[in-house]
Amino acid sequence: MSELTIVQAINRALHEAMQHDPNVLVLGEDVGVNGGVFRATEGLFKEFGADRVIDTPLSETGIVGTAIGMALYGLKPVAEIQFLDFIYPAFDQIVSELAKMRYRSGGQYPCPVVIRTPYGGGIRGGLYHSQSTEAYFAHTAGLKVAIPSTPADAKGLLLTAIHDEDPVIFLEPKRIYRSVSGEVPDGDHRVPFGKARPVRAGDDVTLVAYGAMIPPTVEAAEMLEKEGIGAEVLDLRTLVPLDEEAVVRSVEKTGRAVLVHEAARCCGFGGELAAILAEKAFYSLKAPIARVTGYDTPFPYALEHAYLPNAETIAHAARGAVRGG
Amino acid sequence: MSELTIVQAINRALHEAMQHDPNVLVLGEDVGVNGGVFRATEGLFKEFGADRVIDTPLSETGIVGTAIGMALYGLKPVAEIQFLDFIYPAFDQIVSELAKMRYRSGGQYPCPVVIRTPYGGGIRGGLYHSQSTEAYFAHTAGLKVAIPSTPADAKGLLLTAIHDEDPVIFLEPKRIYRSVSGEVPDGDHRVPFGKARPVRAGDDVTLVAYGAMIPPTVEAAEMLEKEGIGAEVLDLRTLVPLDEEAVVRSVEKTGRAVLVHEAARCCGFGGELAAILAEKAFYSLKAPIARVTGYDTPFPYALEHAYLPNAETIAHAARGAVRGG
Amino acid sequence: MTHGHPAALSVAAPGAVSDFPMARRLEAYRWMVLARVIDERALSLQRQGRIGFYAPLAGQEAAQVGAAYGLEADDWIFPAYRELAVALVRGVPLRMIFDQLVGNSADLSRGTQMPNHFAFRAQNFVSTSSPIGTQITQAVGTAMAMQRRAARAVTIAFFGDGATSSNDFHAGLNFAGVFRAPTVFFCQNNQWAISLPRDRQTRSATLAEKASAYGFPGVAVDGNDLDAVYRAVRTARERAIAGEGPTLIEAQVYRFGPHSTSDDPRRYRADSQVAEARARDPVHTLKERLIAEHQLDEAADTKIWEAARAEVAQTFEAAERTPPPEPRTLFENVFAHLTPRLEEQRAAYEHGALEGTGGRP
Amino acid sequence: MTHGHPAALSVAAPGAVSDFPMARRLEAYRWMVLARVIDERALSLQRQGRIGFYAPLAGQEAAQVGAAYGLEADDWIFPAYRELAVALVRGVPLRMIFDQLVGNSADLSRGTQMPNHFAFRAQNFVSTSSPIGTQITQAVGTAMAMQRRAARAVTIAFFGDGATSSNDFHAGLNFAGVFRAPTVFFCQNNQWAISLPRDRQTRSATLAEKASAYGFPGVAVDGNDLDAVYRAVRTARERAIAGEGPTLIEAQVYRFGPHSTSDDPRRYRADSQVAEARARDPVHTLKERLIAEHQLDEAADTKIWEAARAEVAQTFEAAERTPPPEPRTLFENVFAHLTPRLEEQRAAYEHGALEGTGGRP
Ligand SMILES: Cc1ncc(C[n+]2csc(CCOP(=O)(O)OP(=O)(O)O)c2C)c(N)n1
Ligand SMILES: Cc1ncc(C[n+]2csc(CCOP(=O)(O)OP(=O)(O)O)c2C)c(N)n1
Ligand SMILES: [Mg+2]
Ligand SMILES: [Mg+2]
Repeated sequence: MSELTIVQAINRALHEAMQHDPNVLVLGEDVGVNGGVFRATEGLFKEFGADRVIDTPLSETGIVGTAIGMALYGLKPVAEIQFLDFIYPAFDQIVSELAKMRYRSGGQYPCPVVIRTPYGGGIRGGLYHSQSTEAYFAHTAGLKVAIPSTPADAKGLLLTAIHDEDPVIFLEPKRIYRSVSGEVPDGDHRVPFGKARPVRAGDDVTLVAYGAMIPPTVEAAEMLEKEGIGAEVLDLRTLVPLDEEAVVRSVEKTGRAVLVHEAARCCGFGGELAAILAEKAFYSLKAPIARVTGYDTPFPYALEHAYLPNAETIAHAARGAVRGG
Repeated sequence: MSELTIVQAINRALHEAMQHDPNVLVLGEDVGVNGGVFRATEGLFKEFGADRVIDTPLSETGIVGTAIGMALYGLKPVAEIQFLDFIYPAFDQIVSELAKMRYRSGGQYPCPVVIRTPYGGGIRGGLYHSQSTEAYFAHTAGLKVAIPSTPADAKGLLLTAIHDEDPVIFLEPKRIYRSVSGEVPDGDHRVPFGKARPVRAGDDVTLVAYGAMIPPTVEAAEMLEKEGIGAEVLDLRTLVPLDEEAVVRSVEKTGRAVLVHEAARCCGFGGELAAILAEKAFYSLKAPIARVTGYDTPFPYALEHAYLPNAETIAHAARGAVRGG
Repeated sequence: MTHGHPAALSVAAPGAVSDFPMARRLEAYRWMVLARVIDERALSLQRQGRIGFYAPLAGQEAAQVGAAYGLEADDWIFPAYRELAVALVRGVPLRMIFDQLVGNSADLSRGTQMPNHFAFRAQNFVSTSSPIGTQITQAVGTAMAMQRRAARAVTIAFFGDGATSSNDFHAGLNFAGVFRAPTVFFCQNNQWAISLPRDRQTRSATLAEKASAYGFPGVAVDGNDLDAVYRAVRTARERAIAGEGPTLIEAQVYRFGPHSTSDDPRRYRADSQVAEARARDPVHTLKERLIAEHQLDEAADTKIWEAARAEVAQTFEAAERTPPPEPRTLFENVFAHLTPRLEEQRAAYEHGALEGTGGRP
Repeated sequence: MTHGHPAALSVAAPGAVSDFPMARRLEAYRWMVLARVIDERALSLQRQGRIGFYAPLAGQEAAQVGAAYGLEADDWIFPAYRELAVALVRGVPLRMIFDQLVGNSADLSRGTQMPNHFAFRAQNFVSTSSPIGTQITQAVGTAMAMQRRAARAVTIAFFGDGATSSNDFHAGLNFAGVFRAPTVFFCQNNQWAISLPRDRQTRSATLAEKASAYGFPGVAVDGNDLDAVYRAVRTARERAIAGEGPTLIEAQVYRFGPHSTSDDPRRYRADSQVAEARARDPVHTLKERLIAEHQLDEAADTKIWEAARAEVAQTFEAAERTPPPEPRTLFENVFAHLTPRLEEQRAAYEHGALEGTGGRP
């Protein structure tokens, strides 16, 4: 066990994966000599050299396209996209190629690329250093989507991603890269995909969140507890595959659901969760399903505090649900 | 009034808009001399010349990027992307630039580009000539999303799009380009955005659909009628802005909702609709909300009949809802 | 002729690139004839509704066959969607090609893709997709992987004149230049990207010269000349293997037929232009040469064509008789293993299908 | 010095490109000093937490000022995110620049963007975004629109060496070549893309030569030389206006400071390299020249710097005292008019904010 921040845990996972398997390599902008703009790849260049820690030209198209080619040949590329906001030049490679390679070749060409990228707001990054567009990837059949919220999960989910046989979009909550730290198991610690993390138990309402929304959601649950409301908090960990069972089971118990994400509301992952609950937990629902999300606007700069869900807005929605039925 | 197919109605709208306003121009691959691979721009090159009907090099990045530049300067570009499946090289320009231009400049730079593109399955097009990814665009704040299902709406919504002050993604149901025809008003016929089309009235269940899913949905309603089930059918016409009121009002009446789209289920537009209903029509709901959608797989070739919703699968879900409560 | 092995050749002496080996010219001719016959047959099958789509390669046979002969078995091929003749030379059995065109249950890609979108792992013929250019960066990535594994192999990316405008062309050539990736960029400039002529695709005088923007050589060759193509690919391959980096080859050809079965080329080009190009028909050119070299005479040639036609007809019919893929395959190969959600969707489909609802719960 | 007008100059005789006009050299120097002073101040304000971010332009002043002087008022500027000096020369009031850096309620962009992401419609200074290269195709589109409107104007796209690897560089230059768009592609090659040195961005010997892949001229100039830059832009502009199409200009400079306030350049480059580059400091070079020409002496120079520092300090403080944007502006300018959904979200926010929940229902 070591006490690490989230970004340190990611660095540790990369380090250990590269030590363990010579096929693992890292590529991206500024990941080598500079150690990554968030220092997630710090020290890797020195230890593993330019052949396995590749500073690329400024082209996300090139990063993901070449990573796919490497994976097809049997390497295990872990590509870094500097900010999720800059992944779009690679979107064609991701949705048209990476996601469909195994399917379209009838299984002849698996393509297990990992794409790591920091996402989310709260760092005064404005429109282009703040977005949360996990729904684009969750909507794309053939991609797995993982989003850790703790250092232990950051390491454990990343190692699982690196060992996975399929492509994984690994979204890192940059807002809590350094502000959240915790015990991280040493060695080959893996957290399975598709198993939500029960963060907190409660009987009155279920709060579902992931990534950087976990701290304010937990804070909301603590506030609610003082008001006599028992809030269960689930951290999804992976959106694809989804631990549907855990979500449905919890809402069957509490009868109320508040779905939290910082992404824009329309067609966000909250919609998917609401649809699942309105189908599968329908007869248990005691109140309207609430979503606490970013607004349907671009991500603002000066007003990001107003844009982002926070403990108070999450608690407010939970109170509404409890009052609602 | 003229009897036209959907693709003819689109051609007519482009023709009239270009005649009416010299700022309107068309650009894309094969749109000029060839008249478009689906003939949507047939005749325009001859009438308006190479200056206003621009055959571009093979680059969607270039098509949308230059269209944005034209719109900034006051022209009204209508860009064609040959198939929705090929829009991804332009995705960065669409989500990072087009959708955010007005917002990020505080209203200084409106950017009213129209992007027309055929979408959807049922033409034996396999993975890359069949996809329905409207949810990507609906999730992107700053874009309007229109999807006609009749010739009259094709013309009326396209003219509204061309006159709109904001960017519009205009998705054309290629499967019914020629198979659906109908009366289309002559002249400046406009169909407002954000007003669903009530296709059919009914008291027992609400079927919500759009685009190429309208014909099988109507067929399902007819089947249900014979079984004594009154199905109300709503054609959304635009996903953004959404006629939430019409959907909520209908489900308040029927108590049951079946949401239909051919896109993959996870994070599709059906999720958004379900979330809205589970929040705003909650107390009227008598049965679980059902989604009839494409599966969470890439779009197949040989098995597309199995992949696509059809009248029978829609009716089946509606029967389930009626049995359900 | 079917079930051939990958026709890779050993290099006599590294560095010295020889002409196309005389002894294999007739064999190359046979592949070209076979490709031409498949084209003719496929166009007619499509018109009869027996296959859903086809993109003919007529006019590009020498370019494809010449390039394929320039490769070794360990080299990886990243096709566009018109490289059927490359697959033949690599030794892909005709039956497998037809299984794909039909999309039946024997298709290695399990009927997931439109016709012409091949993937043949055993022949290192990588999965084809429709989006233009995407294979180019992938070919570079595989080449970078070969570098790291110290494999004595290269990748070759096939693409058209239109694809030079794609994002992946730019990114791929740039990465290859920077990392000296052992990649051969093989552009079949067939003068058209659907209806857009080459001179409106880009203003550079040749496509080959675009390589200089990325710091490596580009060479334009007559794509109707089997030898010229073979030499160019062979030379590029040797440079790549020697660690000298990539080469861009522009093979200048002409697309005789429509872009695909969905296209009507008379809308955008004059028949006279096509006739002019057909005067340089690569199949005919090679035939004349073989006759001049006494490797072939008219009678033998007729037999070659007849044999090809018979084989094509028989093999296609066998492919056509093969049943379509099972519905459950719809859910397979999305991931290595079915997720619970896909498992549920599969079960729901089967349940619905059993109930006679055409699937879905 | 503030509230200047766009410093556009008329061309003496079309076709004959003159040197940078002597009479305006001192004025140009003042802009360069002002830019340098803003840089210094902004870096320190960011360290104090008074602005959130800053991307300095030190080392690129002559390139930016020289380019801006080469333009006319009707020309449209498509900036990257480092073109503050261009905005100054165009006559954007200092106050507006600082309102943006602060993101206050007076900011023309209404506090929606990070510092340095300017948009000044009145000066035809188009909205800045972070994604690299996207402005390049847009500049070509606007130029195509100017062509169609027969405007005697051009667009200029600013971008860095790193941006030459972007998709939009390729698409933009290709479209401009094909359509002979009146666009000037102005690449400030400051040798670095964050930590990636120029020679690992691409293997071409110069960036300028990439133009030939698109069929038009490229020219490399010393970006520390105001005259050379001015002449290059002026020449390119005249070609464009005359219908001869685009030009790529590579202005060779060096980025003295960090990439941005988030960057620590000592991780990837030696101080000695920076010191070497600083020996060719464009501000200092121009000062020496003005002194040699007797347009300036040390005393006058000191005054210029002092005046600039005073103005910057005062203006920044005024911007800082301006209140932040109103929360309702969050919902405006997504579209021309609020949709029902945004109206509902706005109302919910205000309702929540009133209830003290920090917004949301
Ligand atoms: C990204 C993308 N845009 C558009 C298309 C539609 N399309 C298919 S083939 C083609 C022309 C390709 O031309 P070229 O690269 O010269 O290859 P050729 O067909 O001549 O072999 C186009 C525009 C596509 N497949 N992908
Ligand atoms: C598409 C994209 N990828 C990555 C980034 C992150 N990033 C910001 S600036 C930069 C380097 C830009 O280098 P260059 O074009 O030379 O401009 P300079 O900063 O030197 O002025 C990078 C990689 C980005 N903004 N956009
Ligand atoms: Mg071509
Ligand atoms: Mg730079």
